[in-house]
Amino acid sequence: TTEDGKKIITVAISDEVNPPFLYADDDNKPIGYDMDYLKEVEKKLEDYHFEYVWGEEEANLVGVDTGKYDFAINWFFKNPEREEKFLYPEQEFGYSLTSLVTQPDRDDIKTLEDMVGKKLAPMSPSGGLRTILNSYNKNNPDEQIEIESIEFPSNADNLQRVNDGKDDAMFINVTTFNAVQEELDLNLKVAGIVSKEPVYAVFNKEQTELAKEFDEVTKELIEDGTLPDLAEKWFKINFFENLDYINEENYKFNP
Amino acid sequence: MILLKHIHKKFKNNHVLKGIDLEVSKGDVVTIIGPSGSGKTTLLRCVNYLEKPDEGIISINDLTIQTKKPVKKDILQLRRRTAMVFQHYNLFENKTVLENVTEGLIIAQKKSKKMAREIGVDILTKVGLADKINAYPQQLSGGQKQRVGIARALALNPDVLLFDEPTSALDPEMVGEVLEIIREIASGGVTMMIVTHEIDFACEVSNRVVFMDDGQIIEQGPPDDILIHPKQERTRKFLKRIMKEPDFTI
Amino acid sequence: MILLKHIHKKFKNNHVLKGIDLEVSKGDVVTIIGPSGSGKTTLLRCVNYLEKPDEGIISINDLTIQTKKPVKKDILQLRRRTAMVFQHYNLFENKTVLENVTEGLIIAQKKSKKMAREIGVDILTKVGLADKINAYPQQLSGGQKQRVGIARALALNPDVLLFDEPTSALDPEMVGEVLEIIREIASGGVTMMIVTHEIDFACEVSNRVVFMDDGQIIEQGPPDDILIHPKQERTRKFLKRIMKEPDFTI
Amino acid sequence: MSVMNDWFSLFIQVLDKLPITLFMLLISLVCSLVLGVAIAIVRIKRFTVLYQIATFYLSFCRSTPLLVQLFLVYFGLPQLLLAFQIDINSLDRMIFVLISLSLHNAAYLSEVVRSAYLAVGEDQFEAAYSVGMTYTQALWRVVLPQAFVLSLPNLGNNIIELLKDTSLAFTIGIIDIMGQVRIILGNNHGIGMFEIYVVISLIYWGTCILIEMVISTLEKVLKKGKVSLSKS
Amino acid sequence: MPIINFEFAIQEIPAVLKGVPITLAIAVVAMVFGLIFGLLIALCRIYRVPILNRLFIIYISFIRGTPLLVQLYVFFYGVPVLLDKMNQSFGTAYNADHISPLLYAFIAFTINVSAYQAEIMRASLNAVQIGQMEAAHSVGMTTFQALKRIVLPQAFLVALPNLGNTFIGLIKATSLAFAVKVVEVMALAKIIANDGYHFLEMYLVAALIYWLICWLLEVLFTFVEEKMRNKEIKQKKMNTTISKDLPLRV
Ligand SMILES: Nc1ncnc2c1ncn2[C@@H]1O[C@H](COP(=O)(O)OP(=O)(O)OP(=O)(O)O)[C@@H](O)[C@H]1O
Ligand SMILES: Nc1ncnc2c1ncn2[C@@H]1O[C@H](COP(=O)(O)OP(=O)(O)OP(=O)(O)O)[C@@H](O)[C@H]1O
Ligand SMILES: [Mg+2]
Ligand SMILES: [Mg+2]
Repeated sequence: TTEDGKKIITVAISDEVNPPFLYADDDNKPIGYDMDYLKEVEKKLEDYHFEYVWGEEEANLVGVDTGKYDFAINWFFKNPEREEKFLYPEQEFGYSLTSLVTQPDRDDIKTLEDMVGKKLAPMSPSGGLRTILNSYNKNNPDEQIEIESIEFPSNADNLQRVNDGKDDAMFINVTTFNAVQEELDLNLKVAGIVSKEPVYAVFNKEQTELAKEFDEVTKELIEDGTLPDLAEKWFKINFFENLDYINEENYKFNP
Repeated sequence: MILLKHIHKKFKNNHVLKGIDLEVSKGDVVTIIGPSGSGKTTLLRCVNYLEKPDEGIISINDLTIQTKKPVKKDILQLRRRTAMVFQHYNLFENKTVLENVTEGLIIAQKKSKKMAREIGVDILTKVGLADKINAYPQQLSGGQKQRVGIARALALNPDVLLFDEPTSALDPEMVGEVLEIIREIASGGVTMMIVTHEIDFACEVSNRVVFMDDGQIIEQGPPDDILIHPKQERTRKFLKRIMKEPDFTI
Repeated sequence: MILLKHIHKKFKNNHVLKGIDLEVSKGDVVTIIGPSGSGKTTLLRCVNYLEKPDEGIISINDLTIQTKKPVKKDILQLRRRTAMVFQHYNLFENKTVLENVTEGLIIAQKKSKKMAREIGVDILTKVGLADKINAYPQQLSGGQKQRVGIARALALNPDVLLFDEPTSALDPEMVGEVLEIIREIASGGVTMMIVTHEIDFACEVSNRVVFMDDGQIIEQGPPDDILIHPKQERTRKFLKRIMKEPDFTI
Repeated sequence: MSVMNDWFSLFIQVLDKLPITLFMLLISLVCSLVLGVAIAIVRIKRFTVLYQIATFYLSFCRSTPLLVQLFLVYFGLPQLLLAFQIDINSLDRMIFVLISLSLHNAAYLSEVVRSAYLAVGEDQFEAAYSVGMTYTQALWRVVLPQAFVLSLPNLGNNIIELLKDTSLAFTIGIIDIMGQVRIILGNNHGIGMFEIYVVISLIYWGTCILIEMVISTLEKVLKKGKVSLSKS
Repeated sequence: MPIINFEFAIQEIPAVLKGVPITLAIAVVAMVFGLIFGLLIALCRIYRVPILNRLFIIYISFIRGTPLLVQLYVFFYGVPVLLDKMNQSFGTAYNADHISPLLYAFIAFTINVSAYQAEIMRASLNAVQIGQMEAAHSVGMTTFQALKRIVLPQAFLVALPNLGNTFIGLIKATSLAFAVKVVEVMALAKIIANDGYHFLEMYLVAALIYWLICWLLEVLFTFVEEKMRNKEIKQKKMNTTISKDLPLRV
């Protein structure tokens, strides 16, 4: 506990950063949508004080598992297997928009099914995107998408491969794609949004109390417009709206 | 002073010492002669426990070591009371000539560095190595190495000195000088066991000669008895080449 | 047969050989005597180029090496025509006694394994090591090691044999036997250079004695001349202890 | 922004963390050297029970990934000690890293030391005993100094590997030079990977050159009359 | 308390074991070719071969100094660029995408390991007494023959524990090859772990598999070392026999 009697909560934040969700400023301080969200939560949960620890994503998860950390934040997706191991709050605090990116003149790729028999840029063995593909493969045993694994994939490099025609498509988060595209200005487009994946912080199994409080606070923050505002601030889009709205009205994937 | 009782030593199934009994009184200089491989070196090494005998008792003055149940502290004591010149010199390769001599004085005998240095320089001058004190062993000739080995042992000023062929690499001139030094030390009451092949040297230096063959002591006695009028056939055969005028009067 | 011209050798600023000129004809046995550190070992090592002389010419028969510009192939040839017994034996530690002897025969002389083995066993039996042929050097006594060294050199049957104190670790009996072997080989026309401290041995084995001091040859000649009636003051002083009845008739 | 400027600021940013890396390197090197020598001796002298423990330790620490050992020390050890009512969760993370690095490296070093110790040869011990030294005195005064010289090239290998192993500290959030690189990479979505890897390589290489200079100076100074194989 | 899902861990072991052949392939290839190359480098350095010595000092420094990951990347990303350039200028049509990532791994690991092996071999060659080389020369061996027959076998014994270190380090380092798409033990473990965040379990499984491989290696290395050391009987009294109890029999 701190001097003023608050309970200290250790938060693991992942080095596999992904702006604008979570990244580092020039002093290696974590910033981004996740951090703003946590600050809002901390404000509301007056009994707690958050302490942040950088770490590798796998290590963070092991740390949460063993109780070294109370919870970890990054864009963690939910699935039944993970729920066995960790405590997930009910309420997501944001969304990841996953998409397939191709060369602009390809119109044969829109959904994951279209990727069967085509070449996907290599992917990290861990992370939410990989999980979506794995579960797709599990549900479609006859129509497998071939996935090549690589450690520390470089988004920039992978997009370049698609641009050069070495791979057919890359499975990537839309926000990430936009950020890279801003820098590289490749000849690519978002061919289709695959899903709007809710993202969560993951808690140690024993932190039921904390997780419940998170749920309440997060709901409040969405209802009072704080989180939608933050989303606008970091993503220039309120991803709490539904997918169609995002797709058609607002979000310019292919500027 | 030195008492060896029933010393046995085997290397695997090679029985090298077959029950050695030997008594050396204080101030005695005993030379051990015998054919190559008869166990002379092994015996000497047993005396300061560099070789662990399989059986027997070693005692020096009041210190007794039962080789069946040796006490660590006793072994250290034994080694501090003895000093050895090795057949292969065994100099400290990473130390200069002077350091080779002073090392034992400083570390084991806790003498001051200054004093050790004085002793060292003194003794090295005696064996004619004054100009080599800063050389390393690898830069020395065979005879020079051997003299460093001798100086190292002498500097320790122990109760018992063990020499394993201390003159094998020395020229006649040097042998004379070493002989001189040994005589001087012996007169100071230091006990010595010397393994040698130089019968002349043995004759001149010692007051007792032990002849060994095949891990056993064949005969022993004053130099004249053993070297000039040996009783045993084996001894006589061994000395044949030396005894220029063969002595057939049995 | 062997011709050394103006050999110089320095270790840093230690001038060890100061212009050695020496001629040895085929079948000669030359012994080199001299005080410790006078450069005997260094000279011998220069002859087969283990030590690179700073200056001078070495030639054996028709093979001449200018030490200023040595040819690699010539050096190998030189070494194949010579064999050496080292002062410190330098046995191959990873080879058995027999392998120590046969190694050079098989590898350098390309003899068949069987033949090498025969030669090896034969020569080892001669030096009394028949029962040790499968031992490793670390398991041998000093004299046994030295005999392996001798056997290794002899087995090669070279034009020139270089012995560096080949009897230093041998007992009188063994010395006699080695002497016998050397005589036998010499009679076969092999040239030999022997460094030794045993004046008796030098006297018996050689037909020429070279006395060295301080990197120079002081005098040389037949053993009787040098060892019994030396001309130079330095030689006389060196031999004083040996010459039991000092010979004042200059 | 000019290109030069870019490189320069990258360099400064990463170099800024070099002291942390060097700190971890030095501390864990000293600790593992002490432990490594101890293990080597226990194994050479075959002290019965200790020998078994040392051999097991050696096998485990050498054969499993450092990452796993770090997890055990950082996540596992506190849990274990908690069972005995000892709470070390509040200890600085750096301490856990240092412990893991030392334990891991000591296993490797013990083999380096062992091979050099055995290469020195028994006659040096005998000489030391004959002048009245105890085993420990012989070890410190005569054998280990020679073993140290013999092992220097291997020690160089080991220190350099250790230097790179320190990057694992970032796994649990200590930002060393490699950690800084990972953060920069992440912030840029992997853009500029080439430049960043050039920078980190240069910094590692520079550090290694320093280490190599120290090692080769030591080799020259400590050779002390040892004649090299190449002489004849 | 962490709930380690043992059931899951055990169930996934076979899947992870599928990576073992790749792990072994990389390690063995790198070890063997790295050793050969490393030995050549060590010899160039010891004999101070004019230009090569300099070159290899830089080579060793560079290879050891830069992260292995970077070296992998250099080949992985560099070779295709190079091929592209080549195709453009020579009109050839090599396709970099057809090169198996495993090949990049083989090359990068071999090069990386060779730098370390070079230092290991240099250290162990330095530990061999120079007398061994001299003796080999004296029986007429060329330097190459002497190295092969006499010096290297002795150096190899000194090198063994360090080679063991390298091999075991290498086994684990193969996990880096995942950075160039080579899927071995650790990569499989990570892939499997991701779906249910079973990192703790899968890391332990990977650790156990590595341990098993390395344990077999340790047994092998200990056995070889034991064999060789027995042969040399170097440390007769030091109790250095290691494999009396093989590692891990606790
Ligand atoms: N490697 C070396 N480095 C420096 N000096 C050396 C080296 N080898 C020999 N010396 C010096 O050269 C001189 C001659 O040595 P050498 O071994 O030739 O003597 P020697 O006549 O054989 O003596 P001994 O009878 O004692 O064997 C000695 O003073 C010795 O110190
Ligand atoms: N470490 C060892 N292992 C096996 N056998 C050994 C060992 N050391 C010595 N021996 C054997 O023991 C016997 C006696 O050796 P020792 O060295 O005592 O002989 P020595 O009388 O000193 O002979 P020398 O006059 O030749 O030095 C020899 O036959 C030798 O082969
Ligand atoms: Mg002996
Ligand atoms: Mg000599």
